[in-house]
Amino acid sequence: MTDTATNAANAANALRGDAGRPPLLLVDGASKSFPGVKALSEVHLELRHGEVLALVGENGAGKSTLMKLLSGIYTPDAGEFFVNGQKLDIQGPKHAQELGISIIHQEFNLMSDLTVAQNIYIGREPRTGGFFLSERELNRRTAALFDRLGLALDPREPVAELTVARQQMVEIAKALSYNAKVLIMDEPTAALNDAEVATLFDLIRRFTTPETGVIYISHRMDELKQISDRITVLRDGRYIDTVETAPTPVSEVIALMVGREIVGETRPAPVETAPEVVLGVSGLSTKRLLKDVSFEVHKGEILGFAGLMGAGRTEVARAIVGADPKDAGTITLHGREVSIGNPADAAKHRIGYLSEDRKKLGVLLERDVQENVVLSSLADYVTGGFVKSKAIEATAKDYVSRLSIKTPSVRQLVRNLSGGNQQKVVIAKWLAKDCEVLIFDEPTRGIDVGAKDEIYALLNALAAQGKAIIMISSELPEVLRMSHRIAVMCEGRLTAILSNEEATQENIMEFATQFSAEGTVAQ
Amino acid sequence: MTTTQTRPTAAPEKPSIAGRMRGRLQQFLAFASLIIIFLFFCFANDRFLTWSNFTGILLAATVTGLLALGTTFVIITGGIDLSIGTGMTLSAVMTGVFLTYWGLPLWVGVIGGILVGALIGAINGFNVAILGIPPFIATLAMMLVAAGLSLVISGTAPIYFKGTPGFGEIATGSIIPGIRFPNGVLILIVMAIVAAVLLGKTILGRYTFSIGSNEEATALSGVNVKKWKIIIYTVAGVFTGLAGVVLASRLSSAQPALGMGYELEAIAAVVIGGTSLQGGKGSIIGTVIGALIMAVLTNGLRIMSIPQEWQSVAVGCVILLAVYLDILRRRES
Amino acid sequence: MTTTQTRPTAAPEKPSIAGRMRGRLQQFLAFASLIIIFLFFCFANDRFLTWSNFTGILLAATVTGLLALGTTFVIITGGIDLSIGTGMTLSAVMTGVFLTYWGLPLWVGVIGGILVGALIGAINGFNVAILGIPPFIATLAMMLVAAGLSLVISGTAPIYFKGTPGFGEIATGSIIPGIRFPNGVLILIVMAIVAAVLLGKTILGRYTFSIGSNEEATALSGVNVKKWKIIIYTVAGVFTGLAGVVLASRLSSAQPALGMGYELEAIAAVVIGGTSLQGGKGSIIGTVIGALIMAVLTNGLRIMSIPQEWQSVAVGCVILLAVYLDILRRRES
Amino acid sequence: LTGCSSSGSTDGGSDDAASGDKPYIALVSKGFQHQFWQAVKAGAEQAAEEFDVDITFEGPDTEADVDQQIQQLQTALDKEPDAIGLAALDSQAVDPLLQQAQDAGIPVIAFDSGVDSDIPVTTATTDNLAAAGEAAKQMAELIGNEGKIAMVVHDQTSITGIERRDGFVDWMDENAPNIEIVDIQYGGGDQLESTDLAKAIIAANPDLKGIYGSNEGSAIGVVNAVQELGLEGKLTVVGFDSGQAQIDAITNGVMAGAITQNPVGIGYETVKAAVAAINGEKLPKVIDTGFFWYDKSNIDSDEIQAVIYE
Ligand SMILES: Nc1ncnc2c1ncn2[C@@H]1O[C@H](COP(=O)(O)OP(=O)(O)OP(=O)(O)O)[C@@H](O)[C@H]1O
Ligand SMILES: Nc1ncnc2c1ncn2[C@@H]1O[C@H](COP(=O)(O)OP(=O)(O)OP(=O)(O)O)[C@@H](O)[C@H]1O
Ligand SMILES: O[C@@H]1[C@@H](O)[C@H](O)OC[C@H]1O
Ligand SMILES: [Mg+2]
Ligand SMILES: [Mg+2]
Repeated sequence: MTDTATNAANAANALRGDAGRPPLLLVDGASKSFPGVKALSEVHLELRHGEVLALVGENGAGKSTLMKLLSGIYTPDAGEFFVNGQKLDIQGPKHAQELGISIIHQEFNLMSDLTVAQNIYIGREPRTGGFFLSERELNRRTAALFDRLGLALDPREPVAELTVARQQMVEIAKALSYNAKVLIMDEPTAALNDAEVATLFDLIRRFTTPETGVIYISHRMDELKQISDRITVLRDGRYIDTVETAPTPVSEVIALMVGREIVGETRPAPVETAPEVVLGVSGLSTKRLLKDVSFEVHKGEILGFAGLMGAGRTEVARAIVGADPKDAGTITLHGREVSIGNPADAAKHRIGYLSEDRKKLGVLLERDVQENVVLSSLADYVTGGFVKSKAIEATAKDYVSRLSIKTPSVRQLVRNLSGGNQQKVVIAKWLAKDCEVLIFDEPTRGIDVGAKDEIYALLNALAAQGKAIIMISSELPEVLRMSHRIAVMCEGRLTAILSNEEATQENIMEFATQFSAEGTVAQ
Repeated sequence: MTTTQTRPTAAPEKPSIAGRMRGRLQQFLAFASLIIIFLFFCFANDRFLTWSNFTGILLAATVTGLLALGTTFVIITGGIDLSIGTGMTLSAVMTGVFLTYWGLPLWVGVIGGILVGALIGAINGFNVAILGIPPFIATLAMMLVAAGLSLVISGTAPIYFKGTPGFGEIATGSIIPGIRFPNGVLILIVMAIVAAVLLGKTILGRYTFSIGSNEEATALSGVNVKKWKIIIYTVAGVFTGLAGVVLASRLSSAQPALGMGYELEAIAAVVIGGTSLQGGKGSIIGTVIGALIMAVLTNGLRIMSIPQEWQSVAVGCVILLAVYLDILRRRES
Repeated sequence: MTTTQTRPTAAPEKPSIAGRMRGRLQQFLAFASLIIIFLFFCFANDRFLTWSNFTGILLAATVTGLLALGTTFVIITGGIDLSIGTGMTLSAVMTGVFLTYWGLPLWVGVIGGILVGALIGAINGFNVAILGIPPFIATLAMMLVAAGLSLVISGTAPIYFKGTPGFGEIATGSIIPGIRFPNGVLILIVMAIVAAVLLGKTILGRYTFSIGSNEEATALSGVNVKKWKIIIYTVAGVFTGLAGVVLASRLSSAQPALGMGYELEAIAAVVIGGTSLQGGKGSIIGTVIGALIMAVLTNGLRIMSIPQEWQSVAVGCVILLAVYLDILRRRES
Repeated sequence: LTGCSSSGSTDGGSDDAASGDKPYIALVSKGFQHQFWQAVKAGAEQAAEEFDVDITFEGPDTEADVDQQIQQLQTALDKEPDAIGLAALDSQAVDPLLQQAQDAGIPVIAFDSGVDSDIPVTTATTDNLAAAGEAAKQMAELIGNEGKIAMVVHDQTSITGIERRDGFVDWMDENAPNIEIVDIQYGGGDQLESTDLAKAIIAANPDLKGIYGSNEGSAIGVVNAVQELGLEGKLTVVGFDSGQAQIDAITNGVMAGAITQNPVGIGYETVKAAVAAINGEKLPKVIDTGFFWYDKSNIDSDEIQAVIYE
């Protein structure tokens, strides 16, 4: 099914579509180059009426670029677009919206100083007299929209105060509010946990009518089965194949993506961890949320942190490294109490924190790859105040190849990397620094299956070297696969620490919802 | 609105009132800085709290205040406008040309002067939005051009409004019967209300915040960012033009060499009022308070006959203190 | 280090050379603006291209140039320094105090003057980094305080360096034997090289860019952002202090009323040189070119006896044009 | 810090003034940062001491700041002084406030340059047009009544700048047909800017014979330019005002000579006249404080030493 014959057949059928009706959306021979990078070459894509088409591919395969062509952000070097057989000449983002194409971008595009409602209806705000805003009507409309979508968000809350996951829900609500024909979702679930994902899928199903269609981009293979009808695979900017989801095993999709076999998920051989406690946290509380959080991380251990959105996992991490003020509690290293007032203190004690918010708190978008890679460890590359640029370049190149970071050079600006590759750069930054305690907050966000395996291998290697690792993740399978023990949080409290053998998705969920029902999603 | 149970952290109703209260309180506290300074001078010198000095302070705040109002919009978009000082001068000079050389009727001349300000703003907007020149450079260039043109057009000499008797009334006359309340201050109050409505209640204000908050995202949402930027700079220009008219009226003349330095004072008022130079955040009431803080401070130090060389030291320190207190307060909340 | 096969897509070697070439070219083109202006004046007036006028232009660029070099660091962090103009004056005045009132040896006095600049910078850094005051406000306050203190300390009178004969040589003497090449220009050249090395080759430079690019991310990466900000503002202060010494040397006196307005000129030079006020981007060579563009422009217009009022119009237009061409060029590439 | 050091008396300040034990005279000048104004202030303080009155002395930052001066005058009026001394930047702009002073019965003494109004009871002033004419006359003599000269003027809009330019130019036009003024440029009285400005003028006109600087900062700028270019003795420099640098330049021959006003006298006469006005005495319409040409030959004379300041 994966041979070129099928390919050709698909392409030939494309314009005609099913049952003689032209497809909802057809991309024909789209190409796009950036300086030094051929992001897309002659890509075909066909979205049928009423279907959810998954678009998969490794980091940097060209998925986001293709979607940006469709949403009018980039102009293609070559290629044509058709909606219902009608050729499109997309002028810009606004024009794309008017043509019925709505998109949720991989990176957030929110105005953080505006409220939720103001964000959703930006450019379409209800007015009186053409010029005056009707704030009441705006909030009413937003509330109605949330009602319809089953989301529990406050229309009047400033977006700056939302967590990443809630911001994602705002993006989703915004895209759905356009009543588009074609809805594009670029990794909408990267920041969501299972419950939110379920709600999102519910929304998607309700959205897809015989007149509409969804293009769904994700690196979470398990989701594809649940939501998509067909799957289109890109590799290195080229169209590879489109398969029906139901009959195709996941391993085959992955093979199409990466061009090789990937070993499936296994639960970790629960390695013997040394009894030596490296990091001790006791009685940690913050004004906003945390109540009396205590736990220990051992030498060579990966401690997973599970919990619902807003449970406080990120806040624990931030409080440990001094990014947020602590109200009470002590941090010990090898049994000795340490005082950490800011992340620089933490770094001095060789505690590193990889943030969940890549764009805002992770990368230096306007600087190049090598500068980002050595940002935390720069002091190691300095003699007498002077930086050793050769050594820096060598290190950066090393990580580019170890993590398969797709970039034309270590001097490429990080802004020009694909989302997943940016994430790899952030990971490299912490791998490059010799930390004793590493806190990884959603480390595999937006990373493709193949690269995930590489990162898991690296984490295991770090643990084997004797480092103490905290891994916060909203993907339960990932937590189960990687952690020696799993800490579960709910509403700012630690509700359980389970060993890997006793942990199951079910009992984790039970501890994660100990105090209340679900968050953003109103059932 | 939803009938289902929600978690306590996401109660949609609550923060709206609490949030508003907090907003009020914040303004109240920024206001508090002003009150403290005001009270200090009241006790320090008994000449300070007289009706004449009080209206004098307000009148002193008028020109900078008007400039600051307009530039608040620009700053909230994340831009800056250095041309307001000399742009004001050019507007004043052109008002002089309209009224004195061309002999146009009073209101035509005044509106003409304001339109000159608007034109300056529109050109700034064009240079920033269409040509993509950084606001600092675009408006710095305009600052120099306007300064030069003011001298060229006026022949490097003041233009006097002798032939237009009513003109002086615009700033210093008093249309409120009974009390001596300068019209200039009334203009400031009215324009502050206009600016507050524009910023808070209209689509222009919404896009001002939106552009300052995330220009790219605003553009991606289909808002014509370039168009709105030009409009916003033009609005700022209208305030500049009006400031020029008021200044000319106060001085009964258009002084072509004046203006340089006013932009810094106006921008300072805006920033002291809590508007962020990073864009996305700001308020008109803050700007008014900022302008008043500056005016009260200057006046109070003069009334106390503090030696002039110490006055600027004192103003510097108080600005630092006022802003620092504001920061402390925000950290608390 | 790993033995696993890597994917073919990552070809890290190639563009590093191409990238460097492009960087060079970009600078060359910014340089081109300068060359065009320079050539224009060469043809427009035959008095322009003389050795004496050439060194005159360079010397005229020295004070602003030094200020601009220091402030480049601050601007790359995303900050701004308005205190450099009057801070320079205070450094000059204190140099006068050290040398004339206290009778300290020449080099001690000079270093003292530079340290005063550094102290001003350090206070700015403290106010920005530790107290969290926005750079615009913190340095505006310092601008006022320094202006006032210069007058207070000097007793509102110039301080003359009569007792220290060698002092005048610092700026206008010539240690290169044979040719008349003012020491002040040498100082500018040496300091430009120092600044370029600091920015390009040291950890300070790295963190300057990192902070300007994303301060929060830099802090979360374990960099002590507060400490580095203080250091960066202090470095800028060193340049301010040095500018004060050179200024005083040129005028053989510390003029306490001077300085206001120099900051805008210096910042303009930085921004014309391609450094972004948003932070994260900038170069020393750009700043030098920016300062030279300003100096050449002013000198050329004066040589041509363009009337003063038209000079500022011309400077404004040329700045706009130069920056616009720069933008066009970048869009091309 | 709360004391009032500008006051000529020991326990000055407006409170005392208000309480009425000593007459209070508010002086609003055109500036305060420059030496010239400090000398005026010194003269005023001397008179204050002598006549036992309180004074305050303030002025705007630059001579372009008409608005700032109006505010200072307004504040001075609000302090209800017994008399006001005013060096107006723009007569017409201050007119409404002068009216207000008159209505309140506060006598106004104009100083430095005249106020174009009937309200001031007297004016203690220099005739700038005549003073500049004298500078022109000296320049013409020094260069032998022919050749090219240039002017560095401190301001193109303020009255003193205009009068010291026009007085000079007019004299040349009328009396020296063989002297050509090739360039007039403005340096804001900023020494550094005036230096670079003068250098550019010299570069553009290699056959220049003389340069005139219209106030202290301008004149020093010209002197610096001549020194930096090593043209001492080759160019005739004529200055205005005094101050240490000009006195030195004249003594060592870089500058041929300069016009000085009598700033201390202006300050002194202003306060003296104010006291007289408070006491209801009659005053002449103009108190001419005079101006003097000084050069190497007479700089040490008592007459000159009395009017120049360091
Ligand atoms: N800047 C902020 N201002 C106000 N509330 C905040 C802020 N950041 C987080 N919160 C709140 O704190 C709570 C905990 O957030 P935190 O990010 O620690 O949760 P988490 O367990 O990491 O979950 P996730 O990252 O999936 O949202 C949430 O309820 C969130 O709304
Ligand atoms: N603006 C740009 N300038 C230069 N190169 C770019 C730019 N945008 C994307 N690229 C490059 O184009 C390629 C495709 O990127 P794209 O973002 O489409 O990947 P993706 O499939 O969405 O990956 P991910 O799963 O990591 O999000 C990458 O190699 C990327 O580095
Ligand atoms: O008359 C004054 C002049 O002598 C001084 O040098 O500058 C200011 C003038 O008003
Ligand atoms: Mg992508
Ligand atoms: Mg989190």
